[in-house]
Formats: sequence, structure tokens, C-alpha cells
Amino acid sequence: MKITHIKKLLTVSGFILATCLMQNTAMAQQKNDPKFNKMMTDSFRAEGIAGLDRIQQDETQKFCSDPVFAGSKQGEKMREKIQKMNMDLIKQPSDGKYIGDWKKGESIAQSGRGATWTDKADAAVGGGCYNCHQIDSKEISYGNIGPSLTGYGKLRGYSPEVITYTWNRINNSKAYNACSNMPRFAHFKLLNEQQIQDVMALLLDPASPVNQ
Amino acid sequence: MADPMRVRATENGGIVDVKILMKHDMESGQRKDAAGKTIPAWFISTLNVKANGKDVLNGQFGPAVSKDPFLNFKYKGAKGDKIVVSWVDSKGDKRTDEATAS
Amino acid sequence: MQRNLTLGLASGLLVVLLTVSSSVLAQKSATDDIAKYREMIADGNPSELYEAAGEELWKKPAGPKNATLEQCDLGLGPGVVKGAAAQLPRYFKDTNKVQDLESRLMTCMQNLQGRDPQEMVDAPFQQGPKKDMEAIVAYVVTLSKGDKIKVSTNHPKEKEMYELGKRAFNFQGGPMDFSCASCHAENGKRIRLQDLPNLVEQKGAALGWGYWPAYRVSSGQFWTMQQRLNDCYRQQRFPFPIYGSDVTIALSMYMAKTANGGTVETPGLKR
Amino acid sequence: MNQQRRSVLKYSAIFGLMASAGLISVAQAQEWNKAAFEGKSLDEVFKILGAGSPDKSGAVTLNAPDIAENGAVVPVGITTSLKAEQMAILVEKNPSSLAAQFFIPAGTESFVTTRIKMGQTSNVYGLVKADGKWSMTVKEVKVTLGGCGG
Repeated sequence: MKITHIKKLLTVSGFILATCLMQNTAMAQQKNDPKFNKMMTDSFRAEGIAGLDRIQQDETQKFCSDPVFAGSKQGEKMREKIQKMNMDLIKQPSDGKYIGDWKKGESIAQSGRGATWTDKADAAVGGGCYNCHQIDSKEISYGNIGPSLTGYGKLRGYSPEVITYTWNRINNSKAYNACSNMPRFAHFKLLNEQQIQDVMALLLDPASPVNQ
Repeated sequence: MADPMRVRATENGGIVDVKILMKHDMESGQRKDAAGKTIPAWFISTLNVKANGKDVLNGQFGPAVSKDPFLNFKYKGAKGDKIVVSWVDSKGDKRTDEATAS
Repeated sequence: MQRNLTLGLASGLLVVLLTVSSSVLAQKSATDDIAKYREMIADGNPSELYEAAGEELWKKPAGPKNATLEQCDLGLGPGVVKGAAAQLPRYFKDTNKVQDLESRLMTCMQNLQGRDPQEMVDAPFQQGPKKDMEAIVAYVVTLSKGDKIKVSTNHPKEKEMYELGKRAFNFQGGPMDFSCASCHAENGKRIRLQDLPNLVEQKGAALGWGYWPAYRVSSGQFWTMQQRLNDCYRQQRFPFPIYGSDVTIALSMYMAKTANGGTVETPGLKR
Repeated sequence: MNQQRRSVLKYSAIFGLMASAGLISVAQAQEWNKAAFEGKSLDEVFKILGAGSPDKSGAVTLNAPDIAENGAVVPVGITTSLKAEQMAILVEKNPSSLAAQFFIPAGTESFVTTRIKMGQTSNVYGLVKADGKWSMTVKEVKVTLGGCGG
């Protein structure tokens, strides 16, 4: 008796949940708020390489700063538009080479440095990959904001499709997921072409420890 | 002048548990400043703890002891014991603080 | 009525089941070992050294007016320090502003001691007047340890600050597209081995807001909330948030209000 | 009694008074063991401490974490069922191996805990001198990279 009772209740709560979701349908992207804008411009100052231009949002950043709308049904069209825009920014390697040196790739993946106001303009920027991903299983200090990449090539294969997708994803992750948490490494020149080739090798060179 | 320490001593069953926090940078001699110059080592080198005038611990530190050093040890004693902790660092700075076992 | 109650119980049970299973999944030996490490260093928090220095500074006449801070009003009346930090940020009538602990202390230093707040704003962290501020903050927050976080948004300016903070929390910028939400809006996430509190929920917000200011093991420094936020923005690759600026107070208001009901565990001890 | 001798006496009297008042301590009088703290390898430090090649002993316990979240603060404690006269903490891969040394008078427990810095993952040694003989235990402590790394 108890069980059927609870079952019935769960159905009811499921119904309530669905109603709540439907109530969310009447929505639009958040409006420009002059008060907020003033707060932002008054609250920051340029320091070192970090100029105030960094809080001038591009279209992708503006869209993703409203997570409720960005994740909603109404936001779908805009999501697709932003993904396409980012996809169009991606350049394939100028020398036709996708796979570089996995050893260099590993040190790029390990480094989370660069691009802060305490860094010099010419300081190498790291990929910071381990901050969010498990990669070489020997590294126990890894984050989990992104999916595990251990065994990346071994699991997915080394086909041209996998290679192109991975290249694109590292260059500009927003081409696939408008509000992905992953930085757009090529778009903002965080990593250069050769560094991206090296990170590619870490994931897709059969000799890389990732694929052992 | 060196900053004061925090010394806590609590007696339980005839054993006094002493916990000491010292304020010191414990500069390792391995770090470099913004200009790339090595920051010279500077650390607490010797430490003495007395209870009612009698030694209960002597210690020697190298630069590998952490910044703001922490030390915990126990000796046979009683409530009301007067504990005096003194340290000297590698530049000759010193500091002495006291606590009463409770 | 009866039905509603049972419904509440059933969905409560569901939530508990979900929470338990996800926490079991999240358990990894490395994170367990890190937890053990944290337990080992928990005893003997060097924040105590700063707190002692701060108490002295609080009671020592200073500034052009050669006065102490003992008559400072942190929201509970002049001179009341105990429990004050647990209810900040809040609206203050005399300044007609919502202030966090540090901006309020600057007001007290200006009014009581005649000190120029700009000197405090401009000083680098851990140096000069900021060093004094950090010690004073350590002293003040220790006197709220164990209290419940209790921040009000009853005043329209408080409510407005909260809303601005919520928006700032989600504001993406910089060359990495980061906002606070990039790292702090989901449960069970980590950077490397460091757990990231989910600051959009009460539980996570209490874990974040409730444990800062803290002694930071990696730098061997006591960090105020202002320095914590400053370094978050540095890592977000943003420009430099001005000390005591509205964005820092708005974010504090958002976090503190979300954390309401949690326990103040300051000063904390962090990586 | 000449002038010089008299001032020496006066000084030693003052020193004696200060010592009894706890103003100067044995630690200050005791010489910091420069050679041991500057020893680059375990063997070098063992030799300087007069420990030779200490035996591993189950009676010595090193209380340290398996993983340290940060190498700047690694809690390390030594306990032993032996009646310790001295204790020492050594880190194999630090630039200088010896981190700290303790002298334990009678009446003090064979237990001490402190915090040390480690540059990288390494074996940590806990040494105990009891009955004039050194013994030891060893444990690996992993030092992880933490935070955003910037």
C-alpha cells in the first residue's frame, strides 16, 4: 500500500515538475541594464596586460551571461547562430598537419599560466587542460569540469572525422556548444597553431601515454 | 621586532599538550623575486621550550619548515605550569612568549 | 493538507536518495586523501596570529585623529564586533550604501581616525595599510565564528545589490570567456583536486562564503574576501576589480544571501 | 683581580641570571647544526647526525598524508614506542634533506608534529635516536599541483 501511495505521489510530483518547466516558457534574453553596466565600468581598472576591453563582451559572451535564457527553448535559434558563427572562425592547419609532439602537448596541458594581469604580454599561455580534464591517467591531480579524455584516441579511433572534430573543438569549443565552459583557444590566440598540434598529439598520437 | 606567537597548553591526565604557532616567513632561499633575484634564506633556526624553568623540548629548524611554523608535543606536567617558548632566527632576531597550562 | 505533507516527504526522500548516490559516485581515493590532509592541518590555523595582531590594532589609537576603532559601527551599533560579520554586507544609513566588512572598516577608519580611504584602496594586498586591514578583518570575523549567516535584503538597496551581484556572477568576459558561474554553478566539480563550491545553492554558498576570509596555505597569507574575489577575477583573466568597488560588494551580497542559514566558519584554512 | 677578569665574571653572572629567568635559553646557547642542515643527501645528513645507516624500525611511526594538497604545508609527525632522545625529519628530494631536528628531554613524550615544505613528491624519513641508537621509518608523500595554476 505504502509503495503504490508513493508511486502515485511521484507521478504527481512529476506532473508538478512539468508544470514548473512550462511556466518557464515565457521568457526572453535579459535586458540591457544601465545600472549594471555602470557598476561594471566603475568597478574595474586596467592592470598590466588586462585592459578594460576585456569586459566588453562579444555576442557569444553576452548570450552566455544569461544562462536561463541560453539554456531555454526560446534560446535555441540564437544558440545555433552562435555556434555557426564560431564554427566559421575556425581555420584548419596552414601546413595541413594536425598532429604535433605529444610531449610538448603534455606540458601545455599541465600549465594553467598566462593571460592574467600578473603575466607579461610575451609569457607563454598554458592550455590549462588538467584543470578541467583527466588526460594521462598517471596525473592524479585533474579537474572534472570537462569530460575525461583518458584513452581519447584509443576509444574513438584515429579517423579523419575524429581528428577534424578534435581540432575544431580545441580551436573553438563554442562551435559545438554555444556556452561550453571551454575557452576558445584559437579565437583569442591563447594557443598558437603549433601548440594546438601538440595538444592534438597528446590526445591522438597512438604513442601518447593517453592512448596506452 | 618579531610578531608574537600563539602558545596553547592543555593538561589531561598528567600530560600537557603544547601547541605553538610562530609568526615567521621561513624564507626558503629557493624563491626568486619579481626581478629574478634569489630571495636569501631567513628562518627560525633554534627553538627552546621550558616548563617551570626546565627544558621540555629543544628544536632546530632548517628553511624547509613551513611559513608560520606549527609545533605540537607533549610532556609530563600539571595545570598551572608556566611554559616559556623562545626562538632565534638565522638573522639573530628572537622572540619569547609565555602561556600557562590549563 | 495531509496529501501535501506526504508529497513533501516523498520528494524529500527522493532528493536524499539522489544526493547520496551522487556523493558516492564522486568519491575517489585521491579526494579522500586530500580530505585527510585537510583534517591534519585543520588544527593550528595560522589565522590566529593575524587575529591577535588585529585585536591590538583595533584598540590602538591611530591616524590623524589618533583614535581607536573601538567605536566603529559594523551594523550592530557602535563598538559591537561580536556577530557583526555574520550579517554583512548590509545597508548603512550614514553612508547610504550597502557595504561589506572591508568597505565599512574603511568608513570607520576615515570617520574615527581621519585616515584617507584612497590610501587603503591603492595599497597592494599584504602590504602597508592593507596589512593592517587584513589583521583587523581576521579579528572581526573570528568574533562571528559559529554564528549563523544572516544577511538581509529587506532594504531596497540591499535587494538591488543582490540582483546586481547575481548578474555579475554570470557575466562572462576576458579571453577565456569565464564568469564566476563557469566554475561555481554545478555540484561536485573540481579544478585539479580542489572542490569548487556550487555558489548558486545554499549549501555550496555556505561552504564558500562561510569559510572566507581564510589563511591560505599555498601563499602562507591571510586572505580577506576582497583578496579572494580579486584573485578569482585575476584567474578569470578579467581586468583588476577595484578594492571595495560595487561589483565586489554585489557579488558578496549575492553569495552571502544565498548562504543564509549556514554557519560562519571564519577564519578558514584553505589550500 | 684585573679589570678584564672582573667584567667576564660580571657578564657570566648576568647570563646565569638571564638563563634562570628564562630570558635566554638553551636553544640560544645551543649551536645550530649548520653542517647537518646544509647536507645535500640523506647519507650525508645521516653521517653528520652520527646515525650511520639507521635500521628501519616498526617502533617508529611517521604520521604524514599520502597526498599533500600543497607542498608549502605538509604536516609531519613522528611517534615511537621507544624512549626517544632525538628525532629528525628528512625529505629525500628537497635541496637540503634535513627539515627539522628535535631534542627530547626525559619527561617529554616521544611525539612531535610540525609542518614542512616539499618541492616535489618524495620519500619522507622519520628518524629516532633512542638508547644512543638511531632507527627510522619512511613514507612517500605525493605533492600535487593544485588550483588554477596561474
